[in-house]
Amino acid sequence: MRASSARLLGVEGVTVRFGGVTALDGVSLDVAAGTVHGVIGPNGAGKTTLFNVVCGFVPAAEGAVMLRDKRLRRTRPHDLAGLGIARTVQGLGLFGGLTVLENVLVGARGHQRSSALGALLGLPGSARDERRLAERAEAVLAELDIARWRGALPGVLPHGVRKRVALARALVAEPELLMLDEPAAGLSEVEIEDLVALLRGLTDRTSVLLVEHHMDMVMRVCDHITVLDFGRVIADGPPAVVRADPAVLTAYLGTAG
Amino acid sequence: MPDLLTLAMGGLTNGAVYAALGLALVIIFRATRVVNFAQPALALVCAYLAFTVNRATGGYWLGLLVALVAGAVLGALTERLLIRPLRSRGNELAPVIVTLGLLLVLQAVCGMIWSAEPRSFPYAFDFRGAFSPASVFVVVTVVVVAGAVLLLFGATPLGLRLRAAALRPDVAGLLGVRVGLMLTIGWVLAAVVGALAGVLAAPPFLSPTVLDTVFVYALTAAVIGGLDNPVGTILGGFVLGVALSFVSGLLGPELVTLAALAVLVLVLSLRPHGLFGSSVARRV
Amino acid sequence: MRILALGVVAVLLAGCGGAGESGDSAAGVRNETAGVTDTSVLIGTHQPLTGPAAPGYATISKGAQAVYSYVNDGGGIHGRKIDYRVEDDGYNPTRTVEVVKKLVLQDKVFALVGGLGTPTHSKVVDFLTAEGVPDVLVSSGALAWDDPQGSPMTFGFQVDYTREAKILGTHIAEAMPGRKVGVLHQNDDVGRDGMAGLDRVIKDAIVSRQPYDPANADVLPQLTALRQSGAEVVVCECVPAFTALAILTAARLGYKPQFVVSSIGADVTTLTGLLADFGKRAGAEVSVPALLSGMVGAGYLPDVDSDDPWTTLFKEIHAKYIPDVALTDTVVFGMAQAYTFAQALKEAGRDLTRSKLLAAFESGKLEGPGMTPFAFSGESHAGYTGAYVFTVDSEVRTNVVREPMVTDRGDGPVTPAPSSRKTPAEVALVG
Amino acid sequence: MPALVRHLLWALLALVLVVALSLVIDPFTNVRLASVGYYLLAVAGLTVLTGLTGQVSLGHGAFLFLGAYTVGLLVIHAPALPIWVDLLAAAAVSGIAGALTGAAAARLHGPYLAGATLALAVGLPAVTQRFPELLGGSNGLGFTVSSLPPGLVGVVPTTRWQAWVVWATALLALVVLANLTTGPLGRQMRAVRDDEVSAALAGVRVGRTKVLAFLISAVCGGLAGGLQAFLLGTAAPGSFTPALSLALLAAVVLGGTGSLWGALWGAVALVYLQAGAEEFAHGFDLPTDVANFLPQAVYGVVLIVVVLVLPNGVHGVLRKFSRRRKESTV
Repeated sequence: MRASSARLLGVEGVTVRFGGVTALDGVSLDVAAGTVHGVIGPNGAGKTTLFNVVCGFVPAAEGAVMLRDKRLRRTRPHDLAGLGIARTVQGLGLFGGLTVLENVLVGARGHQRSSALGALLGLPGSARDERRLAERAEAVLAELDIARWRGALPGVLPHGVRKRVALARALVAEPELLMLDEPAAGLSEVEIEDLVALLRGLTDRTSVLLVEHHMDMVMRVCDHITVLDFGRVIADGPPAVVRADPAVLTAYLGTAG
Repeated sequence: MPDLLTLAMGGLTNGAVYAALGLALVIIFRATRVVNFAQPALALVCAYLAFTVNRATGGYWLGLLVALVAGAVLGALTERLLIRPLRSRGNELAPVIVTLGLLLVLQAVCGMIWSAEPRSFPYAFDFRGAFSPASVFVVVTVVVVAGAVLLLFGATPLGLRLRAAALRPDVAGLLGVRVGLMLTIGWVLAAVVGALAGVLAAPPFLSPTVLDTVFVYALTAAVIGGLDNPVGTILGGFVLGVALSFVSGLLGPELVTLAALAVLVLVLSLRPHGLFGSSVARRV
Repeated sequence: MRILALGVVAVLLAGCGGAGESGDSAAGVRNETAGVTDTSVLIGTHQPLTGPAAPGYATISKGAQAVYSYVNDGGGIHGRKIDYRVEDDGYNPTRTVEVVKKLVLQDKVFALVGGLGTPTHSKVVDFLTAEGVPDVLVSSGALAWDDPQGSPMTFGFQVDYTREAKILGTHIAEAMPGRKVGVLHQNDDVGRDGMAGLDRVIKDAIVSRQPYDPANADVLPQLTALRQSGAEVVVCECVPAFTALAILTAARLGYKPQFVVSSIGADVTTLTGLLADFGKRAGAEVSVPALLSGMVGAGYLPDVDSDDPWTTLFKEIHAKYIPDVALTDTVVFGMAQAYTFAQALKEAGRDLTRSKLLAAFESGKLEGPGMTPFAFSGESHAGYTGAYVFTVDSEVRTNVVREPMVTDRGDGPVTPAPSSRKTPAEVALVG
Repeated sequence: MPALVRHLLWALLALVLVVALSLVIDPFTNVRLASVGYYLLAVAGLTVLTGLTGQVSLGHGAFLFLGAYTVGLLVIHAPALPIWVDLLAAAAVSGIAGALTGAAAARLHGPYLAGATLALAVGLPAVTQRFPELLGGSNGLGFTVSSLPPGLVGVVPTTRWQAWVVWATALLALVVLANLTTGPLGRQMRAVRDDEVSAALAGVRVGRTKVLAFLISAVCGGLAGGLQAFLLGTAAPGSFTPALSLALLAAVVLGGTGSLWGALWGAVALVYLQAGAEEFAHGFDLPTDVANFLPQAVYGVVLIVVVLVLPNGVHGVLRKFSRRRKESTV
């Protein structure tokens, strides 16, 4: 187990209500830098809502979200990249009219230095910038082993490759915090093995916060797990601890059964 | 002091026509997410047929009936021949351009058959007086038809299937709803309402371009009211009709189109989906 | 290749003088006989055959074509058949410029005859002047065509809106003294120039001026305002469809003013056609005789109802060439215009040149279908100089109540027109 | 080769071709050639907005209106200014209007945007009625633009010179558009078109991108309108009807949405389809009413057929064809 040093992300007593329904009820969790942190829980436990609060899409009625020691308020989606947060979404949200390489290049947007005017006039600085971004994107494509698809449109690719494209688009931004919404959903066992290895290899550059149903995968990949049920944290700790927690078992059996 | 009552009544009559044509737009938009730019031309063809029947028989009602039947046929043909092939395309622009093309073709056909000269088109009843029987007929007809359409959608099994086919075609199909048929019925319904609007809008003079401005205001009404909300559109039509009549009478007729633009900008900057439109929450 | 390089360099440098400063119109050698052969002469026009202005105007060129066919079947003018090319501009000035450039530069017409509309035609006058193309008998009553210095190629046709309004105003002042007058006018030069004429004569009597926009067919607000102003006389400076709309809307309001309609909107045949259906359904009170009787109108061409020898000729031509088109004042307009042009061609002589055509117009010898003389001379390019005033009786027949009058567009008096006119036999174009 | 150099070379080559073409055609065909030039610019601008960014505008004619009136007013009231200053002013005025429109429209989607822009196309030209003294009311403005450099008077016919100026301006603007479509901005615009939320998550400022697209396409529209005024010497409300806006959008789709080559085919169609259909209609001995309305009917039928049969427009067909040829030669 890696020494979990500084806290990267802190969720402090967050409560979210939709009308009369309390989706999150005083949820707190800490994501340490350089770790993989999993959020699990039965359907409707509030996992996606938690993600949306962190991203600032859903306002918290109470509590705060801290990134390092800065409080996040009213983040607009496009500010996330600037804060060092990258996120994948459940539907993947790939750009259907863009090639794989272009999809990834859009993710590198935050590292673009030249201005819009420069791009319009085709100034040399802009062209250099574009080459630099392309190199960076190619490197990520190679790392995820999808470089051979660079010219293809996402619509024609197998699901597994598409998930990697979405991951590449998030990674190319070189985020401090990578938020993955069900990264294993729809993958084969072999692909999940690859994914686990890949995620473990990322912890030297980024922290990962993921929401996942696939229990086995979560247990193997995560350094730390938070369990939600009915909008409340019912367990929190390393995989071994969480696995042994009777409350977790009850929650899963109760709702599953 | 201008005669506000006369202006209001005149505006209400115009607004009823905007509301009816707007309702036709909304029915199709709800069913197929297509704004039917050919709507004024479909209505125009129907109005010209009514005109021809009127001339031949000297009556009004047979002409109206012919127009409504023609509307149904045209609506079905348009959906089957032009819109259905685009359903799987997933391209927002394709139906816009196809319906625009149809608009041009049908308007041209009307010009070829009936020439560009204006033709007199009778009112259903005596048109004289601030509350003339003809005006009352227009307003009442539109309100009744709008009510019937709402009732059809809201309280009948057919309406339920229409809504299901429009909102969740995949699920509706699994549950045994004939989605294709439902979409055709939606177009037929809309085209019949549109034909009615055309016949109501035609008096006193019919010419190939007569419904163009009516369509612009009908679309404005639908956008103001919310394109997927029939009640909002009908209210939008009436409000717009009265407002524009006041603008024309109090400020000058050249400001009417600018006023429509101003109203639209104001409403949409406050409510991007119209006053009563629902903004479908975007999936994250 | 050298020219190519020159062109590229010139474009790239593109250093040039002020865009609005005149001077570069490279006056090429004028082609005096463009479009003319021994057996034919090619002329062109721009007309709104489609689009918003097509209703009401699309039949003008049909009437003109009928006259040209009649002339051609009679052997043409000096042995030349008239080839009449009609271009549709949809009343869109951009397209007017395009189609006129096509007629001049590509088709190489000898002259432009009867180009229709003020917003449209005003955009090609300078071009036609620069190219030296005769631009005759413009179908618009605007004042701009009468500018022999600035636009020496251009000649008007119909009586201008100001002259006509002066005559109508005089009639109102004399026949309806002391009555309050309201004006319903189109919001362009038709209305503006017309009101200028009214103001010269009956300014003090006018109690309300209501503009209408031709794109907006709802004139209820305007008629409501006129009624409220207490106007007992409503002068309509309108096109026929809006005259009819005004009359119907007044009936709708139960408002019964004396309508006085300028010539462009006083086409009784067209109005009858437009209003015919309402009486059939809603009773005698809104029948055509009830709606139109008493209406005062102006005209400068022989009335379709009259037994004028020109009307007789036009009826013959109509029956032979365009029997399926209703014979309205609009068709007669096109016929009279075409006849006038053919007459000018004849006057220009066998050795036809553009200069000779212009000279024929300025000669002052053109006299014809119109009820008043043309102003044409070296100093004036204005068309008809006056109009007559008629009323509509209870059988929807027109009766002249004021014989043709002439005036100028300034402060000059309104005087009776000379009573003699050439008959078709005297002009003797054919046979 | 850097994109900028490549695009400039293409533009230069195109200009040489246009100049060469202009030397062999008659004066009126030169007018048509110039018309294709300004329509190309307008359609290319609209394809950035509608094709790349996915914002359907039914009111693009409003920007042509602004450009034409700007040039008209400057020619009349500031005759000493050279034409390129007038054109820059036209671009600036319509650019500002485009940015405002874009800001107002950034939250609108699909038919709401379509309705609002259609109202713009209908409403804006009515301003001329409000200020008849300045803007000429419904008659609009008529003027003659003289731009021929003194050295070329009598050497180069006016219409040929006009074709050169129009195309030089249009091609210069197209170089910028080509930089845009092939560069990061174009990529971000297409990303916004495909999925706004994902684009935002990737750091793309969605609202700003949409406004920028509106601004750029409005500048192109304004320049096109200014060039039209330069070419034809007219600016009148009757020229900028909703029919113009709809025709521009139709041209975008006819040519092939989102492609600058498609814009060229669309512009050619705008100019020649109408003209060709008219020749065709009057070539037969048809009843007058039929002949008058035949061009409009033909145009409508072409639109329908192209959308139904060629989903990617004319450019899509050509690309497929050239790709197939390339493959068969390999």
